[in-house]
Amino acid sequence: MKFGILVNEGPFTHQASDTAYHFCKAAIEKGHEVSRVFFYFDGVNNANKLSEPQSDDRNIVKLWSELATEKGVDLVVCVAAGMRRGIKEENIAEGFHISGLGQLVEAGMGCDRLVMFGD
Amino acid sequence: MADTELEIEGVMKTFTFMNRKAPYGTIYALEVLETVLITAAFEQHANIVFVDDGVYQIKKGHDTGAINMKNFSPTFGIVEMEKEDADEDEDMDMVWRIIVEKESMEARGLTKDDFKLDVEILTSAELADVLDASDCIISG
Amino acid sequence: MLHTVNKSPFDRNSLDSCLRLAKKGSAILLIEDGVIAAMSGTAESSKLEGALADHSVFVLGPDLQARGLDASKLIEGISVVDYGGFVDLTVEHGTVQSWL
Amino acid sequence: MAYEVNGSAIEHDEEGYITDISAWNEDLAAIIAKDEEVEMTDEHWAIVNFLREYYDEYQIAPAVRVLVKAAKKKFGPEKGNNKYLYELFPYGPAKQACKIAGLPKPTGCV
Repeated sequence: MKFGILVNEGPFTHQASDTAYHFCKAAIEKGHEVSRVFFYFDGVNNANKLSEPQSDDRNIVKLWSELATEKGVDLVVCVAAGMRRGIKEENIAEGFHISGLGQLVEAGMGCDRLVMFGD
Repeated sequence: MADTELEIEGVMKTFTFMNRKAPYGTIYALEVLETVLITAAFEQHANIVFVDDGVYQIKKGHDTGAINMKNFSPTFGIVEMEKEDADEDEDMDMVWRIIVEKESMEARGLTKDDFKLDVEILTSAELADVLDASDCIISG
Repeated sequence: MLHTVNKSPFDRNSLDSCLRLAKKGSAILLIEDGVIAAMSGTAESSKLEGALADHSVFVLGPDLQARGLDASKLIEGISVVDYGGFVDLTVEHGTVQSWL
Repeated sequence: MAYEVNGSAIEHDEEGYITDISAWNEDLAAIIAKDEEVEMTDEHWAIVNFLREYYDEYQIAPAVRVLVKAAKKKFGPEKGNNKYLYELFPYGPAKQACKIAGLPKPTGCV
């Protein structure tokens, strides 16, 4: 089954992004395809490569990046939501790319399930 | 990295937008509205639903001058226009519904006349059927 | 259809709205702070106890454990799932509504 | 950064969008168009004026897909299509036409 995932909160303030990440990993382990993770609202902050959490806690930005580079998951950051919050090409982490909100609608159209995580 | 290509040619789905938050206190109302407008461009079915404090998003008389935030109340006019287009254009197989949940409205002492859009008022039982018949639900 | 609730019933009205708008026969999964609603013997327990007649109710185990909530004190009839179980629920039940 | 219009300066951002949208006038539009190497014809003005009316009513600059759809409704299918709009505004109908119309930069979504 193809999954589209919508992440609406940034890392650290809210658990949404962690839950979304664990969901994606579990789906892939079960043999499903996570076709796209779309980062919207404060969720765009998940792509901030300048994020430096302390070393004894999880690094969510890095975990997402690894999901893209190791499992080929398409990580899309909304351009409009990103611009508002200062997330741009120059500070997004490896594996993320910036695109339009249409990519979210396309994920809804092209996937069997759209699952959203937020606050 | 380029966008992954998803198969969307000829796909017609029903998107439901569940607006549950009051405007201005958080950005959810505005950014969900932006998604609604893009969905129109893809000519998908859509239910734009207002429940809980979301009903205040379409209340008449927003005036944001003194809080110095953008008043996006007029932008909801596009939603109404898209719905009218969908209703009128026989070539377009697109159905849009603008729905307020009766229970949420009444709990807040509001009536249909308080809204700037011409909305359908559905009971929670009726709205439950609308949700159940949706393919994708985006809440804010 | 699957409904997820991620807010404590002591904090917000998400569970109330979910129960009002979830069709009979749909499944409910409690995640994040939503797991608090699954505990028996609280001032909010009756909400889900009443809902179990119409819905299958699940709770995300990792979120219970993280909060020190004892799975043996769950409201009777609620099942514990892990992230894999969460994925299975979305596959089985179709459209997902997240009550935030 | 500013445009010089009839002796007064109208400020713009790095990309050329004016910062005070109420400062717009047709002379300014002509100057921005010149910078963009767009030769304004009646067809260009029709789109620019349409964008301004749209913004007046809805307080938002349309994304390109929305513009195409709205233009199709207003001007008919021979003008309401991507190809026609890109011929008029080669650097993107929404972005370039909004700049000339003195509107905020569209969010770039689709």
